[in-house]
Amino acid sequence: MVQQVVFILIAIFTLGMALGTVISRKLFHAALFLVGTFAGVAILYVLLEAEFLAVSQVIVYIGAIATLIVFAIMLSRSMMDKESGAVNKQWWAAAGGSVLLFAALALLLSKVPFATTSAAVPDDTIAKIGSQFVGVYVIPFEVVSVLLLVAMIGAIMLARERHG
Amino acid sequence: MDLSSLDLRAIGAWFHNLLMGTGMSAMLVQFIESLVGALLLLIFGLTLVIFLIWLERKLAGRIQDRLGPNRVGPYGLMQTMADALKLLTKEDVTPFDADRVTYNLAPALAVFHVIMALAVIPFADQVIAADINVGVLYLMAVGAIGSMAALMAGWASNNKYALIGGFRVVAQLLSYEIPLVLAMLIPVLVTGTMRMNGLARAQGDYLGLGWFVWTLPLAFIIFFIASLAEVERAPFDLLEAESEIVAGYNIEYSGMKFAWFFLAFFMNSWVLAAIGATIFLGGWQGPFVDQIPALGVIYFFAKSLFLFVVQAWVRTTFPRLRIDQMMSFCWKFLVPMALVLFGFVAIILKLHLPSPWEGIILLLSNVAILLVGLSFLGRSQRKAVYASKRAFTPTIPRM
Amino acid sequence: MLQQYGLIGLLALIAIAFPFVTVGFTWLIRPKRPDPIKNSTYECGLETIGDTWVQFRAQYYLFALIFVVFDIEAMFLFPFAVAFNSVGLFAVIEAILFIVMLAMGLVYAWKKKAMEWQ
Amino acid sequence: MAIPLTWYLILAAALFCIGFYGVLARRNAVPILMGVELMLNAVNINFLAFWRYVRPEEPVGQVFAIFVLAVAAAEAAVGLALIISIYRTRKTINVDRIDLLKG
Repeated sequence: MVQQVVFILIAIFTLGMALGTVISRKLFHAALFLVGTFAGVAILYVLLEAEFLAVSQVIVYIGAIATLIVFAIMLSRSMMDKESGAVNKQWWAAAGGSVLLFAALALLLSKVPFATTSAAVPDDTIAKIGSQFVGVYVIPFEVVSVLLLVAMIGAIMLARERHG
Repeated sequence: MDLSSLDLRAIGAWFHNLLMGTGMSAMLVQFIESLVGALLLLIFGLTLVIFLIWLERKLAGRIQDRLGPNRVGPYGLMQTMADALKLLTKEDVTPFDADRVTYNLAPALAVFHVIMALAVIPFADQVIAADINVGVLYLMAVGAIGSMAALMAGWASNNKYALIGGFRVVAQLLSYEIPLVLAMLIPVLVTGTMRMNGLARAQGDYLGLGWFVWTLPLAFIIFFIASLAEVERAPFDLLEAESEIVAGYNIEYSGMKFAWFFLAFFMNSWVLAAIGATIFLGGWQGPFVDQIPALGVIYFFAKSLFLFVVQAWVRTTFPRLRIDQMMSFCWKFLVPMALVLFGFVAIILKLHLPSPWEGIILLLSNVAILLVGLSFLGRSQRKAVYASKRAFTPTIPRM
Repeated sequence: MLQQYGLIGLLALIAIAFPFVTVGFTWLIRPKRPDPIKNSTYECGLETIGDTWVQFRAQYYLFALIFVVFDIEAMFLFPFAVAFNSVGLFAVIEAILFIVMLAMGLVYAWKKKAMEWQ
Repeated sequence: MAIPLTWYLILAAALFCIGFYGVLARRNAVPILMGVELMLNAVNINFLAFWRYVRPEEPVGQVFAIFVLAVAAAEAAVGLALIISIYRTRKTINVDRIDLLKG
């Protein structure tokens, strides 16, 4: 009961923030709304008892990605807010499409009976995650390091100020 | 009187039984307990800060051959209270172009992130508000909220200096978060837990020689330097260098809102000292703590205040760094050393040496990595000095 | 587990509300005499010239970028550190390989002088 | 459990659709990227909801969510670097006006 109320409040908060992100005209405000959305999703993860993911969500999305976005906004900002209109000409089609997509998904999801279990989350979940990184999922684990390396090199190449 | 019954946990159990005795539902009892716990943490944090500000001002005064606060109350102890009262009645000026909501939210978030960190600090064995599975990462997560607050304050003030200060502070906080986290990762590697209480408990062996500051001194040094930068203290205080960029991201704040930034700053200093004390200095561990659990509180506060005093001492002694020096010190010295240390510690632990030898080998490897790192640092510094002198001296002496 | 997070949630609510309460309280007792000069942007007494939004250097972005990569690295290494006692020596080598990959990125940034604050 | 699985899935669907709208409707490249991040978050909610309600004993869903997180960060880093780079050469990040291929 309490959990359901908390869930509904968090859901309203998260969706409101997400709407603010896509609607707000000022880019910095959009970024702050995005931070709010990420925080709401992190609380949802806590409700799902995925505490490691909840803190990772805050660390990576709020601490890193949102900061990166704000920095990029500041770097390219002089053109930003003066451009006419936040949305393009097909925005109404996009809105209609999104609403339709949501209606279809919601209908579908409420019809499908998912086989759920009420098993509890084991205490050593984080240790299991860690041993799977270097066990079953060692290839994706190493590929992620390569991906991050490539992303870092590529982004430095792109963003660096060239002198002379 | 039986000293072993002096235990904070007993108070908690007594309170629990008292509430259960009134016939309330278990859920409501849980709620009231959590609420009381949260309120206690908040009150504790605010009271502590009043004392810390006095302590730091007194210390800074003595170190700089002054008296420090000595007028209000005995030894000036009530000076902070007087300052707080003054700030409460100060006019609150909001710059006319400020982004109101963000501007008001920023100081609240700055306080928020420090108070949230208190939740995972163990004051004595199991006297901890929330001994969660991901304690260390939780601290990192609330730190991320702190840098967001600085960014928001800098942007919302609509002031060039505030914005520059905000950007600088975020660049510094982000950069030094990496060595801080990597330094905290190494004790986690040794103990295999992220619970703060578990980390403190793991350091009980050999009457204090089991503290990670002895087996992993390099990790502690990296942690301490990075924590100085995280709390924006000298020598890393160039973002609020009063003489250079006015005052940093909080320049436009006045009255109570400024007070919140100031308070968050001091509480953050202590919180990082407490984290350092817990992870590296054994937390509540000390002689006879198993017999009399209440002693743990005294040990913990003694250690955390010791680290706080060292922070204040460093602050009043060292000159300020330049931003380029600060950044390269982080990325070219602290981070590589932390990474190398992580690799070495992981390999040494997998050799499964007998107990005292493992500690000695860890200590030796720490010292060796530190010496190698320092020699590299010294060489590059000499090179930089010669490069800057080249314009004036025609011949460069051979090294 | 959820009980501990209940406490953290309550603490979060109190901690975010408390600053607003005190600021609201000071609103009752403090003087309120705004004027255009007082409320203008504080720039050492000079008139503000031009837009507040100064163009920023890409340097900030580069540092944030390197930070992001190492942040993710820490996020992967913490579960590994927790699981450390139950994995073999080969797993340690895999983790070190992971670190070496990212350290190469650091070396690249170093060599390309992306970390020099010019 | 107190909360039905369907609630999480519908919430994730709603978040996904909001992100979808952001990607399709905004002119500026940065909010488009934000929309992509929202969609990735919706995906992660689904991963974790299914992990919790279907197989909580094996953290496969969590592992995948972590990989998604890492990929999202890499995507944001490169995407924003691209935006900065395009801004430098074209002085705009309005995607309607980035039409290099039109010649």
